Amino acid sequence: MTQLFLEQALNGLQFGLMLFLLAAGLTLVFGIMDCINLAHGSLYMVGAYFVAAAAQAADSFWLGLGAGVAGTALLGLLLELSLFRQLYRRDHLAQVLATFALILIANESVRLIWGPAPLLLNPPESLAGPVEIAGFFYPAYRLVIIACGLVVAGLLYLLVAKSRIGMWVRAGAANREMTEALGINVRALFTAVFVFGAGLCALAGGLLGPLLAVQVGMGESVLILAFVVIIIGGIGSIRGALVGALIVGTVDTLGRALLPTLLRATLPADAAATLGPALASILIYLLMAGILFFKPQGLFPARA
Amino acid sequence: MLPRLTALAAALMLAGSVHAADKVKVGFVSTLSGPGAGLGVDIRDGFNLAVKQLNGKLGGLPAEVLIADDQQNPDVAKQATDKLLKKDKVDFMSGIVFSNIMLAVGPAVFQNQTFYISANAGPSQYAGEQCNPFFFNVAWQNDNLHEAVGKYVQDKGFKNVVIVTPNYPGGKDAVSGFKRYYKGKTEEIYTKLGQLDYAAELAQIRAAKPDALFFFLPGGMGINFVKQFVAAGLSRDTQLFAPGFSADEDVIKAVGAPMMGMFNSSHWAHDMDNAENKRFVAEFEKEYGRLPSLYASQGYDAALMMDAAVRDVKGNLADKKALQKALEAKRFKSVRGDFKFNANHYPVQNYYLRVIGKDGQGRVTNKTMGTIFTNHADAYAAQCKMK
Amino acid sequence: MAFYRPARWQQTAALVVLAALLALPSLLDVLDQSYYIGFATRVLIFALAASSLNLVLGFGGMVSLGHAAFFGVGAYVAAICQQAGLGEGLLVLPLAMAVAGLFALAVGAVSLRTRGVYFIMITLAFAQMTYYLFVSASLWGGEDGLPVYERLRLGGISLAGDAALFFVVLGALTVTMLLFSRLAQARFGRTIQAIRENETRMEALGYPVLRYRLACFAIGGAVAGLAGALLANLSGLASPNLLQWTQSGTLLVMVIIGGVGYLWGGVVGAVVLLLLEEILLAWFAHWHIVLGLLLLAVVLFAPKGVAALFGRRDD
Amino acid sequence: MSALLEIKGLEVAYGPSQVLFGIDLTMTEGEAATLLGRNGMGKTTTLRALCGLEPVRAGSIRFAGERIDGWRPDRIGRAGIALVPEGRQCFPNLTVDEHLQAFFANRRGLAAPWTPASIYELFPRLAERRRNLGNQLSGGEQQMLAIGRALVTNPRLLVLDEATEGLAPLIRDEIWACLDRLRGEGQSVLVVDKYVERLIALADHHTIVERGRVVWAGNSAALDADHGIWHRYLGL
Amino acid sequence: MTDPLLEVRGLSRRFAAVDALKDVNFTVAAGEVHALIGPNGAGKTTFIHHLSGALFPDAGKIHFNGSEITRLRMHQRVRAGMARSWQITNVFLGLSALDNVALAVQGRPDAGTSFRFWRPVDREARLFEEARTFLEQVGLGERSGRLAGELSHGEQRALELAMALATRPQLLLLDEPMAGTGPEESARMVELIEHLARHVTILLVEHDMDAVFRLADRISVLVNGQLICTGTPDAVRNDAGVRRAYLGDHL
Repeated sequence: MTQLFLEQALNGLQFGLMLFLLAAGLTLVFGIMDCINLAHGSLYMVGAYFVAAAAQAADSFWLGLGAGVAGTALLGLLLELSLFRQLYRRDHLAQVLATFALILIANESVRLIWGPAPLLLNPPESLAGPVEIAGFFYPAYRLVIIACGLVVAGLLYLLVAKSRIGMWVRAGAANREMTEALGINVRALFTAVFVFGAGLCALAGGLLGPLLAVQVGMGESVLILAFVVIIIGGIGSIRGALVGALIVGTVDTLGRALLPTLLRATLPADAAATLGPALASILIYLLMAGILFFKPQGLFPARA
Repeated sequence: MLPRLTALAAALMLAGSVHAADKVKVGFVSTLSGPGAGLGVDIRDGFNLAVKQLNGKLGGLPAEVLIADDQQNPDVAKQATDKLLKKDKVDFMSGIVFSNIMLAVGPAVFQNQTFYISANAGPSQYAGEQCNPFFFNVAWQNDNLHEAVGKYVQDKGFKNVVIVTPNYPGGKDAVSGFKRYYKGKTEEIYTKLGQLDYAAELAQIRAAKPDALFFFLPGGMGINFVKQFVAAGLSRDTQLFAPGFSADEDVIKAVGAPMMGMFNSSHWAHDMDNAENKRFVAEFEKEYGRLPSLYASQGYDAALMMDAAVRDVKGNLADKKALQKALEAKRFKSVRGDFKFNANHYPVQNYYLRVIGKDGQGRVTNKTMGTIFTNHADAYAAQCKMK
Repeated sequence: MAFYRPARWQQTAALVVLAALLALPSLLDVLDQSYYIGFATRVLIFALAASSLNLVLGFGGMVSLGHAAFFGVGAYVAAICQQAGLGEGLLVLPLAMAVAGLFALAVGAVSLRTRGVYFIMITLAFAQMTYYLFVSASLWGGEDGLPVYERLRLGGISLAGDAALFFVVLGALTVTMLLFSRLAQARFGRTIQAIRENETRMEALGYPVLRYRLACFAIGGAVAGLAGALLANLSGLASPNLLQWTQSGTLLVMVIIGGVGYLWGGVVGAVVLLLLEEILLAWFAHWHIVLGLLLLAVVLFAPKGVAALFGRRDD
Repeated sequence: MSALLEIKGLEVAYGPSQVLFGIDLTMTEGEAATLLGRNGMGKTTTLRALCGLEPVRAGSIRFAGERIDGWRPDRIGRAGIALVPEGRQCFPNLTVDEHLQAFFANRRGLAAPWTPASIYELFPRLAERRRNLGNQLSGGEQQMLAIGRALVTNPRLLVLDEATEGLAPLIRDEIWACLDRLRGEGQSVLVVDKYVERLIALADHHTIVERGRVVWAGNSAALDADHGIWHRYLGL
Repeated sequence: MTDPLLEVRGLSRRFAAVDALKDVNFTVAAGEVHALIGPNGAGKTTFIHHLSGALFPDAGKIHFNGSEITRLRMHQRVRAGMARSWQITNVFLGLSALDNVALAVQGRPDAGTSFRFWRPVDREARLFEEARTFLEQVGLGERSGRLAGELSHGEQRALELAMALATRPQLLLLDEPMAGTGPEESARMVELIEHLARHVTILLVEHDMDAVFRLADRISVLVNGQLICTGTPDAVRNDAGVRRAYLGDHL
């Protein structure tokens, strides 16, 4: 049982960290620019495709990852300059519509370029197998993801919490006008944040690609999760995004693993088998509704 | 309004019984995008290959195959089907991969008195109480491959089996099919349909320590599951079993070596020794540059079946009764060898055990090991009262 | 933004369109294009659903990204009733509306305590929960959905024919639009429009704001439920896909394209979007790219939607 | 000697309603000037327009020889105008220390620039609270932080909007003392405040606005001499 | 002396680390014009928000007209007879002046429920007749058809007053009604408030000292969230503490 628990904790951590990569960019764009970006998930998808395509071309996963992240960041730059700058000033409804349109365009373009079938992306040969830790086997590649996630989260923490750029970003999130009046080019800063967020999306997409599947529509389900994360954490807060991501990752993983067992112990087998997965899949939404009920601004509100 | 329509239909029928049609229209709705796309694409390619070999004709009439993507979404499939039936007025329908989509589309097709030749989806409903003269399945009934695995796992004396399947009706059918022949201890794990990350489930499996694992995860789900299963080191202690379509060439191509040693059941294999099959496999490889999957073989058979029936009725497609008789007669040579249709229009056929290993050229592929069932019928035929 | 007041020419135009629609099925029959009766019915059903969202979003100012939940629940109520042998539309349709409306009431009671983005997200969360509940409910077909084998009867008359269903849907839409038009001019409509403009001000005039918003949200939910029930009858299936968030997004897109807060915004949006789909899809399999570009154009160049091109809300 | 700041005919409008109808104001380097008037007369709007936070409808603003109206606020900030805004507007999610570190810049290469350390010397109370977040300070401390935050950008012109508003008398005195000291060090300051007597002592030049127009301008002596002006325009 | 119309006891509220209100005790007698003054940031608007129900206190109680209203929501307080105006003009700019006031009339309990779905409001003549009388009271009778957004600033302020009056309040909370008005408009507003004061009790928050001393029967002074003095205008003018803390170093 403890081993099951430990393994699930690792799984939850891995899932949570990847969610964090996605949520970090989203929460900043949302918090600072007050812009709902439904197309954030599309950047994740496009990023994964770029990584997969580049990895195939270069015949190296790591080269592909680097190239894919860079390519997606570039795409993010173009998007920010051409479209998002116009959207920041508009109301949420216009943002929802425009970014919904981007989802349609992204999905269909990917289908046009790479075809409707999922793309294959394999992890580096050396990481394909399991490694033994604490008496049980765990997939080596998942450990790598965890490590990458921790490193990026750590760097991001340093960047946001300790660097001057991070301070500007936080200041910009809290009060854009005042930050500008103090000589900070918030517009350029926003562009940088957006591009950075796009890069993180691609990183998550590329890292998860070998584990999941690189396919059209992969962005939408993950987008909703990322939104849940930042709502729980408080919009605009990186710390909130990290905590929210880990909560969602852990609750979802543990819920999926333990709820059926728990229900089997208390309910008839048939009911447990149906109810278990149902409850497990709505658990995080229940969590979010609950948190919003008691803390309508999320756990770490960025604006006082 | 209604009487007028019926009158119109009657008039059309009358007209049809006098003149042979000048071409055959086939509505082909299948899953061509998304995680299940590989399946639909194979069926389509198999079907098209047959039509091509027949010089673009079915039963001697020029064939027009109208293809639509259902996106694995019943609503989309329903709309596409309505359009094919009412606007394009097709003579046959085929192509659907997933049973839930078949069930959504079926009533409209049957109501329109159009013959549906299923190249994959074989829901139990249409095998049993809701069997329909206009529905033929040239592949199987959904439970069959699961039954075959269950039989083999039972015979080999495995005692503790974990079953992994999505939490949807097809998954539940798989469990009951498997358990119809396997009587030992089971633990069932249900996943979301379309789920791609199995970390939580694999941890549960590790904790359960089964000696065998049977999974039914269609399309991309199975690919991910096998990869992650092996990456988690679980293949060392647990023998993997799956129905043939979770271990077919499309999956092997995606997963590769980790699949070696996996047992599965099938009614067809690319190494089956008959002339039709050899030709089919060779031509398919030549045309598409890959080994055909069993879906491709089913699509191929579906086209052959239409061809034979149209030829049988001499192109008089309006005589539904005659056409039904012709279809039931099954006057074509299937690539899987001989089989016949049961009263419910589902096949009675053999099921084989296959194992994945390397072939003579070093490719990872399926090898047929033996026969599990001979002339096996489905469990629902008795409930079918075909009108 | 001013209060809604109907423009005379719009009423005339609506009557002309209504008359044309009444003749449509016979016309299509004559042209041997009866497939398009079903298509037209579908358009009208989505017009109904989008209009119900427009009431909530355009008149009530509540940006809900969970409207598909009520749409889907309506579809399921109809399918469940019809599978249980209850096929009388005079019972089933009001029941679908009641269940969807009550469900909206419950969702609204929790969601309306939040504001802005948080409201958008919590409505989305409720819709997702509903989606997953139906996906897991094997009793109601789970992932496969629940088929409707036999269409409703209305006062004993079967709607099995496409034209019959078309007329029923047309009737439902007509009655709804008439009701919405009156409602928007009546006290209730003015109240919710004023709340949309300035919630605090209304509270300070003694209006129990939450109650009006909730009522508006529930009415929108009920009408969406009606649309869902009709759609289940048209397509013969109540499937969980109807509840997915992208469905909410599509409805939202329809309303925004049509014009948020313009009485005919939902109808215009549904017609434009579905016609575009039908036309573009025939030309170009990847029509979503074109659609996406069109939507972007609407956002950037016609921010008030298509209906806005035909007249101001305050005419 | 050319002017440091030259505002000519400044007009600003919020949508259809115009707020400023032609404000003129000139300052030289090292000077202290004030903008006076009752609430709602356009003082804050003038300062905001100066900092690029409101679009200028007509007129011009020149600063250090360059025309800056139409510039974005950050460019104006880097050109050397620092705002201590009405209501302090400290960042709730930055610590005191971060407020000072983040915006420290010595763009003119001063030999003895304001640094976070020198701000802590100026306001020892801030040093005690350097780990506290902006919203965890009292009103007076927030005011000191807002001034410190503006000073570390080492501006050529420091602009203060109601810097003593709502503060306890003792704290207020501390702020006045600080302004006196800045003035003594040759810092140019433009102040909006209510305490005319203190402003007469602090500044050289005063401009009174009434309903968006300049109605009086003159030096401290002239303002001190005519209490009728106080009553008429300042409601005192 | 009769019971006060409004009684506030021990009201306290903290925002983050700042005490916005500290143990405020305060009464308004029926029929009086009571002015609340104090420097910007002293907590006057926060105090008004607590009275009107936009904010709720950490501690303390508010009684109105004999019953406790501390936890009542804003609309309930309006229905109990308390109306307010805002520091920043708060009317429906897209509606005509008449529609603005008609909305206020419609919201009153005695005007009937607003859960009416069929009859167009434009046909409810009674609402508009009554609304017109309130517009006339504030001198906007001639401007009733104009969009509120087209009215001058002073007219908008008057319109806001008409809306507050249309709720038929016993107590009117006026938050800086003179803010941003020019001298002529201010004078008109003072006259208007004098006129209203004959019918309704008024709590006035204002910076314009001329207006305050002219209108108020009693004045309370709020500094740093604390009420330091309440009394007649003369008493307040001569209070040393008030002079030091508020009226400034220059008087």
